[in-house]
Amino acid sequence: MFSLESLTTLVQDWLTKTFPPAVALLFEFVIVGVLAIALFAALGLVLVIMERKVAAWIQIRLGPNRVGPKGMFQSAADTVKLIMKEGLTPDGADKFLFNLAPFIVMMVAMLVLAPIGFAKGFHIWDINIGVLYVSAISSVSVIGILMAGWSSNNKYSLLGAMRSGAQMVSYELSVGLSVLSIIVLTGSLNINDIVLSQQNGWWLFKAHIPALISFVIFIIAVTAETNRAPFDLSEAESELTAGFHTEYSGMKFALFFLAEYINIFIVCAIGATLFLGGWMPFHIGNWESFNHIMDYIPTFIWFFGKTFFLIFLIMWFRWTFPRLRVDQLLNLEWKYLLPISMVNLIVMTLVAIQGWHF
Amino acid sequence: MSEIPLTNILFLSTGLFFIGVYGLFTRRNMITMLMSVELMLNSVNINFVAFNKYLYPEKLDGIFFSIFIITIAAAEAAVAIAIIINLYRSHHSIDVEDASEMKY
Amino acid sequence: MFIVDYLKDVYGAMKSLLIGMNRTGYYFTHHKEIITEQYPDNRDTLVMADRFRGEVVMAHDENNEHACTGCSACELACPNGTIKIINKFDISPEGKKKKAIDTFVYHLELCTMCGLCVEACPTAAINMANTFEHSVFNRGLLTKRLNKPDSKLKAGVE
Amino acid sequence: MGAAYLLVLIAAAIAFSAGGIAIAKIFVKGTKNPQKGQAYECGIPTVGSPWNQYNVGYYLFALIFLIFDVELVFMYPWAVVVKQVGITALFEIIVFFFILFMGFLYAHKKGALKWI
Amino acid sequence: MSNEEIKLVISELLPTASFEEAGEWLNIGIEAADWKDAAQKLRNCAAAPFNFLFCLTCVDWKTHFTMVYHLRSTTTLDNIVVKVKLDRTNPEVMTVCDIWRGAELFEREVYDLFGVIFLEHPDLRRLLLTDDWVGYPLRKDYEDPINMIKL
Amino acid sequence: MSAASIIFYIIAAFILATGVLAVTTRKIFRASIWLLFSLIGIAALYFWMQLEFLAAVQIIVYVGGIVVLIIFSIFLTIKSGEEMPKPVLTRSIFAALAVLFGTGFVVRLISLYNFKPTSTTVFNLNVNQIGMQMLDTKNFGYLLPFELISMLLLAAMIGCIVIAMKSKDKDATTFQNSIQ
Amino acid sequence: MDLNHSKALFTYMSSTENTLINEFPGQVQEVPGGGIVLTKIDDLVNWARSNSLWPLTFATSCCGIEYMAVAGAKYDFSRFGFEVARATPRQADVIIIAGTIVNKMAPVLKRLYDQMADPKYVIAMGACAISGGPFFYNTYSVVKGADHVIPVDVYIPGCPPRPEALMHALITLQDKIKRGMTREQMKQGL
Amino acid sequence: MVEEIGKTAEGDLIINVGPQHPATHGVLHLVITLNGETIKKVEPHLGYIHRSIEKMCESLTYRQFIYSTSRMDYLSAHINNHACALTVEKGLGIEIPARAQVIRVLMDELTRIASHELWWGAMAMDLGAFTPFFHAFRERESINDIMEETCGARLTMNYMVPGGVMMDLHPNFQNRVKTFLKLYKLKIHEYDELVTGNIIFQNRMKGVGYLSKEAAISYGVTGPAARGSGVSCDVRKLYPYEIYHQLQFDEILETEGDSFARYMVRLREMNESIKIIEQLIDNIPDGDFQAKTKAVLKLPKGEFYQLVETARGELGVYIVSEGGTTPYRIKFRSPGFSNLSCLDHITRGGKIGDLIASMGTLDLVIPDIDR
Ligand code: SF4
Ligand code: SF4
Ligand code: SF4
Repeated sequence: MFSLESLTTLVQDWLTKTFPPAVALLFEFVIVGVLAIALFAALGLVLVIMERKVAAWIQIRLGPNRVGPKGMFQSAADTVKLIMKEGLTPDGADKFLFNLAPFIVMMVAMLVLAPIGFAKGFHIWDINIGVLYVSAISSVSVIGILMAGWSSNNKYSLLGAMRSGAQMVSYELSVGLSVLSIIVLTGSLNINDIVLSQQNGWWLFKAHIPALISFVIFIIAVTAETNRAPFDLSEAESELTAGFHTEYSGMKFALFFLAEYINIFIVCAIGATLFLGGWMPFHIGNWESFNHIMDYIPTFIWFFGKTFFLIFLIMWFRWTFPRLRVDQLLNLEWKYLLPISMVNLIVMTLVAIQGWHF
Repeated sequence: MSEIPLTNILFLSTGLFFIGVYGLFTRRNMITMLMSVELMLNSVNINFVAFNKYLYPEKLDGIFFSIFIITIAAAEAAVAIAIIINLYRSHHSIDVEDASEMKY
Repeated sequence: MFIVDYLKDVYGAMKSLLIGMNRTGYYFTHHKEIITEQYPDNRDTLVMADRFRGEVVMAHDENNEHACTGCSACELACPNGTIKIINKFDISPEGKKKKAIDTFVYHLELCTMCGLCVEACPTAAINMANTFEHSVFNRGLLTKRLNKPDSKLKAGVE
Repeated sequence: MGAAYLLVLIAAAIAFSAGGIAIAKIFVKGTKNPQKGQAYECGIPTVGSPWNQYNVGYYLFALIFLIFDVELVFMYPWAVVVKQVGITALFEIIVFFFILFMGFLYAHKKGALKWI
Repeated sequence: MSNEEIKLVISELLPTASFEEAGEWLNIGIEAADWKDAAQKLRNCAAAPFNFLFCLTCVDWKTHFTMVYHLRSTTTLDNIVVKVKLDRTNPEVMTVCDIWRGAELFEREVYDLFGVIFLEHPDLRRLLLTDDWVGYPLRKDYEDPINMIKL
Repeated sequence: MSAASIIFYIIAAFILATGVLAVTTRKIFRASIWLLFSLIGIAALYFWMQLEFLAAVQIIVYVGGIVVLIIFSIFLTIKSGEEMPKPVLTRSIFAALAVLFGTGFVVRLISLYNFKPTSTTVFNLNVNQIGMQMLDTKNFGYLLPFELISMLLLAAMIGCIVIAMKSKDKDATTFQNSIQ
Repeated sequence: MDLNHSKALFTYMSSTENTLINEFPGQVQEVPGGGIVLTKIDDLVNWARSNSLWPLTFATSCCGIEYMAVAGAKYDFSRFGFEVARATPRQADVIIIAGTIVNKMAPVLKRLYDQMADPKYVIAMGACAISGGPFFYNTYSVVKGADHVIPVDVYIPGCPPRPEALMHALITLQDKIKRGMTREQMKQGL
Repeated sequence: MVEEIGKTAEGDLIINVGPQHPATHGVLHLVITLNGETIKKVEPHLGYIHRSIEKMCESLTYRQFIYSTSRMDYLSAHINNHACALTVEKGLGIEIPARAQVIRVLMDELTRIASHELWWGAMAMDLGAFTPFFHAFRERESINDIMEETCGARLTMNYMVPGGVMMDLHPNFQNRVKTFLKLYKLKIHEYDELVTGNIIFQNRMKGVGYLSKEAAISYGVTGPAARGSGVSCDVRKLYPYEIYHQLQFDEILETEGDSFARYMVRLREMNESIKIIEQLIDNIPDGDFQAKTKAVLKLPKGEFYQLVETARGELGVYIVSEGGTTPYRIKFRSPGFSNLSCLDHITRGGKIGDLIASMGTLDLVIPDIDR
């Protein structure tokens, strides 16, 4: 299987050989930091343009096509503009928290990257509670939003922030339960283990209908958790103008904007890992020859391919559905998602114990 | 990590505990008092975990206790907040001193 | 049965959502449905409707002659004072004084493109052109003079 | 020690955000006017402060979901060992869920999960 | 019903009303003092309950104001026009917004543009113009040299 | 000093500093944010001790749940923009003295006591162990507490609903009246 | 044309600072010794700004419909990257005054403009926004041109202007921004 | 403003929605008193686009004033112009040629479809679905093209003049309309797929913004908003003008009275308009498109009132003439004004989201309300 492991070990070896351990470690850290920032920037640029193109095509129009070849530099232009735009702080705001909030959101987005396996043997920190870690850290971002909403001293922001607080706390449950239904099968929280357990097929296919149900629930719930339409109540444009980031401008707004996309990427990466086998190529049982052909495609392409597919799915939702109302949003959670995923988890447990999956 | 002796961690938890105590003494607002209590609970948690880790590394009881404490803290916070809100609705204040004059 | 109803609910909801996604998915994949006209690139091929009212112009022929007699009918017909006719008195070769147009002031910034002036003009001196690229950076440039400098009244127009 | 990477990531996040904000601070000089700092509310001066006591309709939801959240935490260790423990684990979770469900039904019956 | 029939019905209902044939609909003149009472009666008229106030306006006749109420009965589809003459110096009339709820905004508009005071109106404020506006622009003698550029 | 111990001191300082701020700041929303940081610091401490599971639980429950709830209750009950009244001076002095005395006492006690590990096995926490022990009914099994906890949470939930709904009904009716 | 301020507007304007003529906002400050690098960066910044003009959703009347048509599929100003219409002025770059501005609205418009973060641009779309247009004469409540309230960069005559006309205006504005022109330079330059 | 703070109970939040707000489609300013997210009171503040059209018309001649009415309810500009032209004709007592009548009706119905289409897109956008907006504009643009070709403008046509229409139909007109009908038939089912059938949409609309029949009458609500409550109020049926009495079409009535009923009325009304157009498009009589009128029109002394059905409801034009060339007093009874007055009634006790949904189904055009 093609992997980036050799590359990382190569770099590591070279570093440890040429420098004293402390310096080598420092270099490693620097490399990790730079890579993370680069990934952030790249993801921001790609996802924004992707969203706009998807939206445009669905809406029978062309979308950005004049800045750079086929409009590919559109998001770059936006970024530079946002950086070079004045960052306002309202007079009435709690200045400290107002300026802190984007950092919190950003840090959360960055921290969640740690355990994700981008390719075979290519992750920042192979933490043994990977999935739990992700859901734990991502629950911090609600604080960033509450902070932003409250400190802006703006009614729209506050309303938006509180909506998002209630929403994120409650949808964490369904995310958790649907994640659990895969954990039950793999018996490990480690992301690498989860990927390896899909050696002979992805869980989505291996575990029949329960997996499909939990996949659907997962997608719905993460869409809600990332505050994406049709659950974008915290920034519902037609109700609260821009929700919790009404008062943000320039780079601080860009950070929220970016963090939203990074969060989408992360939840989709987790979804891809759990249900679609992460970087694992498409394998079918013991069809050795088929599996070999699949192995020729590099693992990171598999990973990004799956992740982007899920991201596309979420974008597709956004440009298709109307927005829910706040109470309906919470009703959906407790009336449908929660009971279904509870029952589904029990079924899944049965499947796991009886070994009914492939 | 081994260079940090257990006592240092205990100092930390002591400090945190007394910060909580200070808050509990000086604050009159129920929510802030609740916050102080959370701090104290956390310092206890640190103790449990640290003792478990340093003194009884083959067991897990300290971890379990701290998990239970976290759970109970959550339940306590939920009930406390429900009470506070209820109190606010009837008295329009969440000041303990106002609440102590409550007539039953 | 409660459970059956519940499941039916879920099924119906999922179905309606999938129908919607099918529709948008169709458009996402069928780019021939895109109806965008790329304006600045299609300028050469862009055909305006011939009746489109873009601005009031006064037709001048190759001799720099127009048909406006300066009768002010358009000024009166215009609902919002867009047109100001400033007249002068020409001395005709026979020595008679004759009213003629000096300046036809046209405030493009006020004009509502209603076409009443064109309707009112007895000599069809003015008409609506279908140009539309008028944007400017200075509001003063929008006040126009429609009769070209040194233009004359066409012979035979009364 | 993997946790050090977390610090690296935090540092990267701070560098990234602070860098961006700093550029605008240094290079862009905004105009000042008294309106600019006021809260935006559709172009109308705001009435009253948002930092006021305010009825949150959904605190009860948050309350209930917090408790569910805590229960969820217990299920992670459970989920990991399901396969090893076997059928007892299934009974465990059924009992667990049953208790949860009781609370759930109670809340539903009381109308706590209905919007005010 | 034809205008004649409505006239019969209404003259029975409101003996003091005067009638006038102008335009296609029956015009009824009512004294300002009687108006509230008459409105109530028209609203509850058995033959044709005039339950739909579709237009309410005022005309400045330089000597006096006339309030014009266009009423319709949604059961018989008859329209009538009620005119109430008001003093120009002190235009006051009872509100009818408790009879036809839609009148509330209409009356505020008339107050705003003509300065007619509607007694007992729950919320008589300017509707269209700013609160500190001086004068009532739809009066014929309204002069505003700053805002109005005369053609 | 190794990197690990430096990190420990940083974390400890962070926890204590934000803790102090949480109990002294007079803006209540900020107090809750400081509390949040303090709790995150404790989670970081758990990470540092390589108790990842516990750290995650700490974050999920405290940050994702309790602090959000506290913030909500702040919105509900307090004019969050106002500063809280200064504590009475005598009382704060008294409290500070008591706290200093208590801290000193305990710190001395701790430093005098010599803690000895009972065994030399390297402590290593993994979720598997926790799960096994949690579902164990034999020696040192936590099955009963586990079920009890769920009962406790059920009780808490019902309690919350009973308490909170009582006032809500009243509210709802007054609101109904007000719109009629 | 005589410029008449309405009373309400006048009091409003005199109560706040008159920002009608101010420095070109969002200017990149001169750094001594910047030289060629700085001009390149300047170019980059101007390029970015011109290609990412996010409009404020501000439409008061009929012209707003044509503005919507430009947003619509047939004309689609997203091709230029303008489709990110922001509802809050903090994040918007250009305010397209699509419709009549009346005296009651003028303070609102002014406040919205003031609340926008620099750099910001203004497009007056339609006769009403330029001069009061159809409501210039004999009306008591219409502001005779939005430039009495806020400075305007581009004027588009028409009632309403065609969608293409708005696009033409946006392109010319883009062009000027790309060349790094200030508002005053634009006024003189054409 | 100050007393407003005093009036509200503790815990209430006063929020301004508008004048610059994406959901108000213009410059409506609503002051909402919220308790939590529940609406306790909605108070509309108007006048942010009050352009004094009524005063202005007093100084315009009867030929001139029509243009300003297309700026009132700009989405049904033709119908507004039509109403004015009819009133003037009523005053003058002219008979309009049959061809002009048919052209007018055709234009009216096309405008109605265009207006409803825009409303449909905007409505969906209010609820957070952006795509329908673009799809609605596809059909709307083709109507706009037809308009532009014949009338010379896309939005504010000023095509109706006293005595008929300004210009004859463009030779392409019939073909264009037929192409449009084909396109419409092809695409109309997508409206159901994308929006009407969508479960989220239905949940947001059903049972929201309830307006009873009595309340609708009392508030003076007309048009589709009232027909959604079962009030029969289609002027085309009740007080037919032009050739409407000869045409086959139904008055759409729904009885639920909620937002969804109002939504369905509009959707079904589009089909009725299509029906009318189909009846007329092949039967446009030959003849004059304009009756001969004098150059300067003078209405006799008297009062003239004409009702028409715009896309939003009943538009009344009330002209008081003193016999001069300009009206003495002119009053537009705009449908939006009355429809707006019930906003507080139908949204009380709902959520902010409901307010948006209910307001959307009232289909307010603010310049129509403010004039
Ligand atoms: S088109 Fe209309 S507004 Fe323009 S000049 Fe002619 S009459 Fe006046
Ligand atoms: S353009 Fe026509 S109407 Fe106007 S002044 Fe000249 S001749 Fe007369
Ligand atoms: S310029 Fe014309 S179309 Fe534009 S807002 Fe004014 S009246 Fe309406």
